[in-house]
Amino acid sequence: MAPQEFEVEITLMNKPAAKDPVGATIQKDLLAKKGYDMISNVRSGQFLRIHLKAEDENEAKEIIEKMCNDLRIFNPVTQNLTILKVSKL
Amino acid sequence: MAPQEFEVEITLMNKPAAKDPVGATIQKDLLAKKGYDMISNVRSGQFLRIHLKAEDENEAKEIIEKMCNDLRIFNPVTQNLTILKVSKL
Amino acid sequence: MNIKIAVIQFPGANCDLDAIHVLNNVINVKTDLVWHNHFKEEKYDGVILPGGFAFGDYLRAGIIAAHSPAIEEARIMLKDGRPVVGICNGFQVLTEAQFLPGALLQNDSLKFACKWVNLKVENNNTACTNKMNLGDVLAIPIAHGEGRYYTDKLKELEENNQIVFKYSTEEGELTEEANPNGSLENIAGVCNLEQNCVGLMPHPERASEEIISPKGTIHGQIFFKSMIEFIKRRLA
Amino acid sequence: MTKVDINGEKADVEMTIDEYEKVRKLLAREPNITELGMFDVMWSEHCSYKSSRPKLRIFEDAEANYDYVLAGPGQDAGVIDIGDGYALAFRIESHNHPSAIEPYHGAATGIGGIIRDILCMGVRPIALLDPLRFGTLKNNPHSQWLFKYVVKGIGDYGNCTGIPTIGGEVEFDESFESNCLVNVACIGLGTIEDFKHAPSRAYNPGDYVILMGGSTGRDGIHGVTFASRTLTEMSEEDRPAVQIGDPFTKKLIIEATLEAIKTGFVRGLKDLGGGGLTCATSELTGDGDTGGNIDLRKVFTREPGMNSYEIMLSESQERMAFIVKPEGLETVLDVFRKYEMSFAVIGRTDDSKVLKVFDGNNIVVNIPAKALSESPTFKREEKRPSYLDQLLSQKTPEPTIGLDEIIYRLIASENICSKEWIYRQYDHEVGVRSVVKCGEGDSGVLRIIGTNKFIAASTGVNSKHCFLDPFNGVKGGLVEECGNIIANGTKPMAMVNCCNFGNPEIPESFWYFSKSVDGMNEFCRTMRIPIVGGNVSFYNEDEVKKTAIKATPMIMVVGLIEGQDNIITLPFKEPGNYIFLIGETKAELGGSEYHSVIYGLEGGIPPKVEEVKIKEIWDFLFELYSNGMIKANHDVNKGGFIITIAEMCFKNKLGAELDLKNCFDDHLRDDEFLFSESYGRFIIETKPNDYDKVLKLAEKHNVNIKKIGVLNSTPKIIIKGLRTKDIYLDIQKLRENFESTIPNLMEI
Ligand SMILES: Nc1ncnc2c1ncn2[C@@H]1O[C@H](COP(=O)(O)OP(=O)(O)O)[C@@H](O)[C@H]1O
Ligand SMILES: [Mg+2]
Repeated sequence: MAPQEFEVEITLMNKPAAKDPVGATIQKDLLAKKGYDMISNVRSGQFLRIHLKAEDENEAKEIIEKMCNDLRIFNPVTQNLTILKVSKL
Repeated sequence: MAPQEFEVEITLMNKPAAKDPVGATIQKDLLAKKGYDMISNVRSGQFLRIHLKAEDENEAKEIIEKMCNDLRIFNPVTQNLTILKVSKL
Repeated sequence: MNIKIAVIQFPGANCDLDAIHVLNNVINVKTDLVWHNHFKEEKYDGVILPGGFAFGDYLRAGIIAAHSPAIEEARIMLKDGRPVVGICNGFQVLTEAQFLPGALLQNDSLKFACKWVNLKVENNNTACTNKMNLGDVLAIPIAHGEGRYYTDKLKELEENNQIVFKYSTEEGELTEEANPNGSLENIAGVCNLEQNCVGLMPHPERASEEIISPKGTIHGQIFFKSMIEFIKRRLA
Repeated sequence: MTKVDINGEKADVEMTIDEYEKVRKLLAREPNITELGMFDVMWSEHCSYKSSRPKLRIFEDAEANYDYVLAGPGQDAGVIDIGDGYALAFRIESHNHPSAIEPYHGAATGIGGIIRDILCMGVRPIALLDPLRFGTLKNNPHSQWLFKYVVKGIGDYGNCTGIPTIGGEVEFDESFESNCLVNVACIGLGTIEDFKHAPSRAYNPGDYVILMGGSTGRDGIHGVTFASRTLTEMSEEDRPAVQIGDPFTKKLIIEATLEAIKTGFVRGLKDLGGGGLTCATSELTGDGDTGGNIDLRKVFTREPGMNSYEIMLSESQERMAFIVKPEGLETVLDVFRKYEMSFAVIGRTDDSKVLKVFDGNNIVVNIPAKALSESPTFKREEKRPSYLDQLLSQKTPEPTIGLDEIIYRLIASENICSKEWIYRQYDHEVGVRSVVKCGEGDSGVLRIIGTNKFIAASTGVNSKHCFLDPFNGVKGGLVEECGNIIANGTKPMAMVNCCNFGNPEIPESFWYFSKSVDGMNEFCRTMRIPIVGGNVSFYNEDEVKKTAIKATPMIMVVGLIEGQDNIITLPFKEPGNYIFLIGETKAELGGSEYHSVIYGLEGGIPPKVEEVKIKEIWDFLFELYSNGMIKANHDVNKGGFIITIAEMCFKNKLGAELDLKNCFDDHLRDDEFLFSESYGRFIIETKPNDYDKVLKLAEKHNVNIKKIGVLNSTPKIIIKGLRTKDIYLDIQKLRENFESTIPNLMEI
């Protein structure tokens, strides 16, 4: 089968047990003060949208995971990598 | 109905004219590393995962939209905001 | 004349004391450090939003501070023509508060940059440049990670003469090498239409005393003296 | 790791069985789990210095022996009186293990920690320094990754808190490849009154105990026991021991703390670092000879369901403990409210000499306040490594390439080249105090606004020299760091150190520590430099290669000077002026950059230090200064004195013509003379008409000095009078080599 074009969306976020000062500050100093007190929690992270060629969805995922490790785009010591979505273009 | 807990995920990404140095740097790093020529494009952005109480999904979405506009969570000069997902917890 | 200036202390501001030092001890104008929630405009002839990392610059530099009550007070000053000045982080706050056009994005290099640069004066009519000459080149340091100026209304800014400073060489040339962060058109500082609101990324308070200036220049003083001059003219 | 059985519950602790027995004896009963955890942490190597304490006792008591020392070793930071009512606090610490696995947050929280140490002396942190060690960068993505993110972590944290990073040092060497070193130093300035208001003791019964700052989470439990082990012993679960830094909250803590102290109602202050609440409460009450009641239900936690063990041992960042006079409680709390800082009044002190911790109505800890600091000590064995003899006997090969080519390569080597890539990322000017900025001189010089005083600081040590000879190597580090501040005209006032070594249970590793401490002690006593603080980091080992890092007893020296005109700077000033080399050059190429860059050798005879000679040179320099005879000064170190001269030429675009005939001993080869790293030497610039006076004063001080050349305005360094042929160096090329190395490696 010829490789196809995929779009993969991933997030890199601090592990749940770790602090997220960015999210906490947005919630406390912005949202809560401006009356958005129905909002109970904000966590922040990095988002990447990547286009690539792969045989199938699985391969696309694998390449992205490998790339993030290889380029040290994230550090498993403090962060989780989540693949939000893999879609064929 | 009692309010329920929702999770909303949003991304903030630079408009093309405002450039995306993070994505561009990852791409440049990929070029220097061998074996990643299947990756054609990388875009980066900010990611926020927000927990809030609302009556229903629609209200949850409305609150978030209003908040993003009111508080300028995104800078319209340089960024696009996307609500990726609204889900009940 | 009893001129009084306020330097706003946002949580996370860190050049506030530096600005206070220069205004009180070098320029010799009475200046108060005011906590952002306590600021009342009516006591002051001008306000400076200093450098630093207001609210950690979390989410985006300047955005959370732009929602501070101090900004509403400053808006009153803006409207009646008193000088409202933003240095570095203060500039970011002023753009996020939409007092000034454009936005400040992450440096092209993705790195924080602390160094002395040269600024060419592009508009000498503003609240902070009236004692300068067009084309003057000032030696003033930068220290920021998000200082890349961007606007989708460049033409408008040019036509309205809202570009105040551009990064240049020592000789005043606007080269790419002279641009430390990838700013559009080398823009380092802008003003509003009325020219009483000025924002810039470089730090004039770090360039106002010979002793801490590598070449002994004190170009930062002209910036603050212009501000005082502007206030005097307004009050006269 | 020891397994213990407490009332049927099994627990793993780091402590030995003997230590466990000691705990039982101290309490006269079995400890419960929380108490055991507290002892375990407080008796860890990191908190208790159990291996190093016996050795560190040889340092003289700085507080007793120097009248200007206000706080010496044992306090959170050393403090000296610099006159005019001002006190200067400073300290250096390591954050090696966290940084080796998470360089960004590891380094950032290292900065966070050292800032807290200074803050809890009651003074404002005004400067940071960062001596670092990594594996070589070339062809090494791992080292590049560590280097890039350590620098970013330090920058982001220091920049955001508004504390300028005014200097540092870095070396790249294979031995640090998996275990990099991130040492961080902070300097604080305040009035002597401020300092007196903030003792790290709760000496008055009835005061309130307040916890202020960030919330307490499960992160970082056992961070200190982690620092007391080698890296591969860690399991995956240990890894969240790396904390996330929050410089914004830290900045607010700084401002809130300083404002609280100004109210006059604070009676004691302690930061929460290693050992968390356990360390803070036990040391406050233990050192204060009081006792206290603490209620853990009051502590604001980040996660639900945290038990007393977790709360007492959490090392969550950005927290401070305050001891506050009862009548001032509301005033102090109002300060915290202004800054919107979270706080909780978690208890009160009493005179029971017992630390009691409650979880609601249940008492969960009940131990004598001083017990936790009564850790046992170990007498470690030491043994000189057998490989040294062979290393020391290595000979310098005959050069097979031209001396000019060697110089071009040396100046481009990772250890000698410009470090601008680092300090551009640091805000080194915030605070408007920086008079001599990064890259402009040998040390960072700050003015004390409102006085005519200036302070200088410099940090570093030569790890390659210490590897071959720790005793002389550490002395050399002191000579160099003192030399750096002296080159700027300031007088050394005090030093702090950070001892980075391998596993102390290995006799060869402990030998390095022991010899370094001996060297430090001997030098400082002879030269009358008080040692006012230190930190020990053991277990720095490359587990894959089974080798320790090169011994790195990091030094930071702080100096003082009055009068702006007395500050000396590095760049050559004027064509026609003379260049002198001060100090004796010996064939000391062991551990030199020349050996390592050109021949890949680590061995040879490293430089020795003779205190008498060093003292004579320093006295001589200060006499030249007081006569206004020095126009520029730069100390000689890595790569030898030609490198020093090249660095001095760059800024004002000057050149130099050197004539070395009769300038060096007959038995020295050209390369030995040019590339020796003999300690204590300086290159100075003087006016031609001071020539006779300079030589006369040198004679008076018994100092070896040679006029070696003249400055000119052509962009060349010409070296004549060698035994081999003359050397012509192009300054532009030297400069390119000097400046491009790190950017080329880091900016692909
Ligand atoms: N890790 C670092 N952080 C900040 N500044 C550094 C660092 N390493 C070196 N520098 C700065 O670079 C300059 C040159 O350093 P170095 O080569 O160690 O000087 P010297 O050889 O005179 O001791 C100094 O200003 C020093 O403070
Ligand atoms: Mg030096």
